[in-house]
Amino acid sequence: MMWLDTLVQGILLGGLYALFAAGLSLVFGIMRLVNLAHGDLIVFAAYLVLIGVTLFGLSPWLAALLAMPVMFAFGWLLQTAVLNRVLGKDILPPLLVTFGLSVVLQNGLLEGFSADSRRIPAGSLEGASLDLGLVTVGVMPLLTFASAIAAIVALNALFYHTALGRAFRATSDDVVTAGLMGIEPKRIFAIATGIAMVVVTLAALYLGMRANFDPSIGPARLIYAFEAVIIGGLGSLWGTLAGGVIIGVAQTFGAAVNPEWQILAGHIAFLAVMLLKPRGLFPRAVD
Amino acid sequence: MLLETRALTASYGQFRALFGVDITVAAGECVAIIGANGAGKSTLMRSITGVIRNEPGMVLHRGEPIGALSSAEVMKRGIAMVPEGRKLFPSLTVEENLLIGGQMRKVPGPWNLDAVYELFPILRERRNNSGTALSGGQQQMVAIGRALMSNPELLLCDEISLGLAPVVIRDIYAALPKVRAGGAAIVVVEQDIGKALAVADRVYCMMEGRVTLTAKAADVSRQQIHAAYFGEAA
Amino acid sequence: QGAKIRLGYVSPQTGPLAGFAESDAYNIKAFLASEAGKNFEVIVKDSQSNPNRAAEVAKSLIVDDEINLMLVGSTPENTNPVATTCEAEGVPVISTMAPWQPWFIGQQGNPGDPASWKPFEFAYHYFWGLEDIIAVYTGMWKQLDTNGKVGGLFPNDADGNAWGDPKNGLKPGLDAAGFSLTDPGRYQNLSDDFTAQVNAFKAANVEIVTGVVIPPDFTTFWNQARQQGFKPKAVTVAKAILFPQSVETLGDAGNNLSSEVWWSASHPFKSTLTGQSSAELAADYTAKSGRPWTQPIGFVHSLFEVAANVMGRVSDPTKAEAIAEAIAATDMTTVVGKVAWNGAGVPPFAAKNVCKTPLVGGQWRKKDSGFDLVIVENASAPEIPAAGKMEALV
Amino acid sequence: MILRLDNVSKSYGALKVTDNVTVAVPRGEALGIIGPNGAGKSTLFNLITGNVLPNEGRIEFLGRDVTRAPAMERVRMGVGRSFQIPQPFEGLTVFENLLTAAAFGRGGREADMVDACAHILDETELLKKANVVAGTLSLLDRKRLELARALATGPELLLLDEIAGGLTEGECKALVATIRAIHARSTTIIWIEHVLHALNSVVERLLVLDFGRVIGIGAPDEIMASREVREIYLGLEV
Amino acid sequence: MYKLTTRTRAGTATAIAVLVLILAGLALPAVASRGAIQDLFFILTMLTLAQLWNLLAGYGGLVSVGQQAFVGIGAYAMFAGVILLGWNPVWAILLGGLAALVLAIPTAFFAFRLQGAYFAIGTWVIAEVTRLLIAQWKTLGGGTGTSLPREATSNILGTDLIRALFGVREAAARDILAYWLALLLVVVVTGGIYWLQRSRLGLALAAVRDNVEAARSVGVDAGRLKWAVFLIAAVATGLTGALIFLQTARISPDAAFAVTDWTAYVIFIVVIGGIGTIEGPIVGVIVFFVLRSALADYGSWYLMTLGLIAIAVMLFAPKGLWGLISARSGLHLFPVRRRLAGPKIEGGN
Ligand SMILES: Nc1ncnc2c1ncn2[C@@H]1O[C@H](COP(=O)(O)OP(=O)(O)OP(=O)(O)O)[C@@H](O)[C@H]1O
Ligand SMILES: Nc1ncnc2c1ncn2[C@@H]1O[C@H](COP(=O)(O)OP(=O)(O)OP(=O)(O)O)[C@@H](O)[C@H]1O
Ligand SMILES: CC(C)C[C@H](N)C(=O)O
Ligand SMILES: [Mg+2]
Ligand SMILES: [Mg+2]
Repeated sequence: MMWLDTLVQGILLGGLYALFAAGLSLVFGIMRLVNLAHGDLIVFAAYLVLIGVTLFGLSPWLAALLAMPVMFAFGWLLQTAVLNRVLGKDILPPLLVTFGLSVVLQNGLLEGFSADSRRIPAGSLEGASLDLGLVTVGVMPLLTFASAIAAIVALNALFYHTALGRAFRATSDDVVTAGLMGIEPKRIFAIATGIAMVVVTLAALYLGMRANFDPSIGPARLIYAFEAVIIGGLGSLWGTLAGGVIIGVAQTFGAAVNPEWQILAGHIAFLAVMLLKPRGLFPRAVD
Repeated sequence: MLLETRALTASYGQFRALFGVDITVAAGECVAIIGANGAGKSTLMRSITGVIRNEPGMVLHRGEPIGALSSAEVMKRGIAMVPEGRKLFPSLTVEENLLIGGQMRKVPGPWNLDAVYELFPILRERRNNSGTALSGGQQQMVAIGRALMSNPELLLCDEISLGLAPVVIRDIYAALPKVRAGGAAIVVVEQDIGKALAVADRVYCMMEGRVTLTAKAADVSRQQIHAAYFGEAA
Repeated sequence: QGAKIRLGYVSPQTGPLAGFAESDAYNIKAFLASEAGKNFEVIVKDSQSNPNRAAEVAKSLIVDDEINLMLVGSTPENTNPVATTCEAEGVPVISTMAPWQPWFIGQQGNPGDPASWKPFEFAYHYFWGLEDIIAVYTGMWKQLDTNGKVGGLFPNDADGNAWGDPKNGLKPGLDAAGFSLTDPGRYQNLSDDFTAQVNAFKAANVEIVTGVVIPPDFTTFWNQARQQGFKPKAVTVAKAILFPQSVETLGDAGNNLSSEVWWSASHPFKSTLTGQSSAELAADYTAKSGRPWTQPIGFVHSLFEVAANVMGRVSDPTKAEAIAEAIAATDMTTVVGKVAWNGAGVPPFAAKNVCKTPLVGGQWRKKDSGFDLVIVENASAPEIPAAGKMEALV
Repeated sequence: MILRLDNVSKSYGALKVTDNVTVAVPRGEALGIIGPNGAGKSTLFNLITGNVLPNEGRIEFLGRDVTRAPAMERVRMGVGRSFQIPQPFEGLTVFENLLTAAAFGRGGREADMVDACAHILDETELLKKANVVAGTLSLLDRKRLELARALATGPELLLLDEIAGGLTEGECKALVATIRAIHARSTTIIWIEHVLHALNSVVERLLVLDFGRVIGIGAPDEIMASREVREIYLGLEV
Repeated sequence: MYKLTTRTRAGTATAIAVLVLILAGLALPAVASRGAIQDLFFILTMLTLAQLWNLLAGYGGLVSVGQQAFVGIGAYAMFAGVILLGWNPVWAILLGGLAALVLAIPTAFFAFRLQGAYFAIGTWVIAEVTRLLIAQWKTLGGGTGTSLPREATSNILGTDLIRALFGVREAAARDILAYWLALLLVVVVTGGIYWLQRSRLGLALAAVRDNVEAARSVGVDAGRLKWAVFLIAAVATGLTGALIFLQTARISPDAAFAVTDWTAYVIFIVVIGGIGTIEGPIVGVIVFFVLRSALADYGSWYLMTLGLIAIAVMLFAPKGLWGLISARSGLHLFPVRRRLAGPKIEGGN
């Protein structure tokens, strides 16, 4: 009974991590970009949504919907103006650039919004729950999980059933040959980052409704997101969900033993998967 | 002239691989480029298709400088390549590999999915396989079909017989006349001189980054080729 | 007189603790403009909420700026590295805004071995201690009808370890007052899931939740508790609901959450620098900054009061030993209450370095816009008026 | 026998690149390998050097089973190789390329290797360019460097992969002379080459590969005379 | 007949300058203010960390984001030596190096299974795990952290001598000692890396960097080389961590295992200066220190400037500032080229 509850809550927590990780998975999978600013971009998007809610009095959902095209444009610009120019075989330049971006975003937000804890108000939804007999689950975590699945289904449809998705996969396989097919890899990367920013906005909405955020909170979950992506295997979005769930469940079970073990257990699950399968659970034919 | 290179040079880092190469390809023509390993044939193909970027005037397409364009822009002008080593996209199925060849340049022409399947019927059977799960020869067929999907004016084929069984090579070479019949000019890069001469109108021989022989395929003697290949008469 | 007296002040102006520092500029300006402030120069350094950085800037204040006296506040993450540095450097430091246990014990080499604890020569601290928290919290809970079962949320940080310590933390005091504590164990800050704690509390039939929790974690916990059907009668936690902004982020769910109160606009004390009452100080701050008053304002203000007082009495302001002596001899009433290192209410091992200010309990009440902090428990500091009674959550 | 391969096979996915190859090379022999493009010649070298591990079979060097031994161990035992596509250490000078090979392939202090390296450079006509960064070399010099670096490891068995391709006749003659000299010092040589006249002027036996299979091995004259070889290998009718 | 030389004029000049600098550095406490000594301590320790990270990433191709693990474990081992074993802090620093070695072995075993970005993230996770485990070590304060007891800090080996020598207060003597140790460490580490590059191993590292396949084929054991580099860097990073926290005298898991302080800033220093050279980290640390001193009082603006500079340098000078300088001037202060001298050899370069 208690173990079942722990399991269910862990799976739902995994949904949150998967949502954090989905955008990362996209850019990591397509262009091998280790984006250290991903967490800060989520926080940035959360402030954008918050502005919509507090300044214009929109509902969080509508505010997020409106923030999405803004974030898409931001991602496009970021990729075109900065990231495209440092991508290459060497992982260091993008690592340093995104670290720089992370620092700039954090401190820019601090200047703009102060260190106050903020929250996207979700009204009665915050405490609402659903009694499923054996376990009681919160509506909000359930929505988060459902959104993670929806995001992954949508991204998969895009990836596997559209010409754009074909171009994504081809570019990810081989940039040079993709160029020979008339694909401008840099344009593809810009679109991919734009789409990743749309997913980031969705993650930001749930991050902001679930708990407080402030400008410094971004990096804390970044490592879980990376773990989820790597556990899942490069480029596999369902793998990313699986990765998120593995970390989430490991955390709740670890905590059930002793809260000291909560975060440790998540990391140890990651290390264990890496020891057994160094390329993740669902690796691609080629990396 | 459909395609022309003028004093084309290319380098990998500090290493220079081409030293002023001039070649021409007329519309509808079939040209062979032969030469030993490392002569610079593939480098020439990469320079033409914008994989290696050069000064604009080094490559001309219908008289316009395209040497500095990206490979995507070159491709959209109707120059498609079958790269050395086939380079199929492993994440894509056979059919997706074909589709991606045509999705960025949609012009009317003889080639479409059905036409390619007709040219290489085996591909229709394997359409939902991953491209890399095929035999070498079938992969080569996919690579050629993929390039054809954009209905190019010029098809560059880099060592399409490499590592294939003679029967398969026969099948693949049998496809080239059909491609020409569709109106495209062809450049074949080959080490197998016999194969090359059999399909080409003209032949260039390269050695160490330079063109050492230019001739009509019908006229050229083995002596000449040997000299161009190895530097001196045998 | 010649040269001015140099005060060093290390403060987390950026980073997650920046809320503590929001009134720095306001208070320092007021101090320097006051009569007593004329002889002083204040050099402020930003610790960026980073303990490494705090130690570094403390060192640079001592070595490069050659300050006479160090002032520091804002949680053990900030006070401890600065105090340790000052002690090692032989520079006097006045510190506040950290319960004295994590401050004193946390700076000992082996916190687990009381026999090894040593007093400090140059480090002096005024605030309250866990025994005061216990008195205030139990006072509040006794106003309600509960089963006396308390659940604790203690993170693995300086505050959490001190509060959760089975020997020196809340537990013995709660036991003595007739409450029993369920402590599921230390968790890491910024955990995303509190199911384990909720389950443990439910299993133990807990009706009261307490702890020292950072704001995002409290929101996560409180949402999950409600989602999973855990409905305590009282939630009395430190840190998480210190600032009105943090309470506002909880929306309706913030109503009637309770916490200790170390300073408020209704504290009946006056500033020795400006003569303002607490209410006037709070109102002036709000007028000048456009932001609501917060508890740290009074304490930041009081740091400069104490500094002015000490340096006014010292025989030789350039001698560290003389300043330390003057600090030890302090006896004054600041805007946060009486400050005198006379050992009152402090166990012998810390009596030299620790002085306690009054502590009461308050409850956040939702009004039309925002929340009011209403004092509901003042048994241990009756001079601070109570404005209401503790109300149960359910 | 210095080298012995027993039923060695290697596949890349469905493609069998080396198909049940069995061959023994006596100490001091010079063996030539020919075969069409993609026949698996370079792969055979990779199997002998340990850059690629076989799926099946057994490889023996100097009487020791080295089937699974890592590449660097085999180098130290005396297997030296050149790469078909020259792979110099581009950031190092020609001399440093050799020094690295000498210091690690033979094992020893750098200072003791200087004369040996200089001698090899002289023999391979690279001495003039000793202090030139390898990344800037021409193709010809890269091929020379391949040979020189392989020699610097102090090999008992020297594997040469198409080092004459693209050389002029004069250069080719010089190269043949160099290889003969090396062979004369009783170094065993296996040489993959398309330039048959050069190859045949050095080797004692010729091995023909097609589709990963050995389709003939024997004296060069016999092999060159066999119809099968002429058809398969010399696709260009002679 | 033939000779190998690595000497160049710039190299000889550098060697002399370095020697003079070291001697001056040793004597400096006699004249310099405490502030200067402390600034130099900061510069020297950051430089040591930067050289070590450069050894890993620049020479060994191992982009680790987890070096804070070794800083932290080294520092904690030093504290354990002092507090639990009663060692003198100077000896306890050595314990820091040992602890780092012990941690590095399983870390390498695990992380070497991973490539590229996976390796980077893997090392980061290991550092986090180490931090979380140390945070459970209650005897050393758990998540709270702990301080060095005053009897330990006031009894550090050699401080009495320094007090007598320079006539300074105890705290200043401690600074001087720490500074000397930092100077020793940076000289040994930088000198060691330079020596490594001029030894056989240096050739091997360069060869592996250029072409792993070819390196193996001439007998270079790329795997062993990675191990060697990783372990050396770990031990020295552990020693540096211990020294840094001896100077701070206070430790907590968050401070000791801070990814920003001990890895991100270090990467910043190396990459801004120029990776893969000895000069790069030196240039980088100077830039970093100047920025910090000039801007640190501007809080978030300082950090934003730092971030923007990181982005700008990567966009416009991807080889770092030293790369820019040496490309223009052809200058190499620490020459490693082995040149063959003798008949028939062209000048070349
Ligand atoms: N990416 C590269 N980097 C460095 N050098 C290269 C690169 N690609 C090719 N080269 C070198 O450039 C020269 C010409 O190579 P290229 O591939 O053009 O020759 P090729 O005639 O196509 O030979 P092959 O018959 O082997 O395909 C060779 O010496 C080769 O080693
Ligand atoms: N790593 C690999 N993965 C997949 N296929 C490979 C690999 N290496 C080689 N091959 C394939 O194995 C076959 C034999 O290659 P190999 O290089 O041994 O031929 P070769 O006889 O040396 O040819 P060449 O004369 O062109 O040098 C080719 O079809 C090649 O494409
Ligand atoms: C850390 C302290 C300054 C905070 C205090 N414990 C509180 O109640 O908020
Ligand atoms: Mg080629
Ligand atoms: Mg080959």
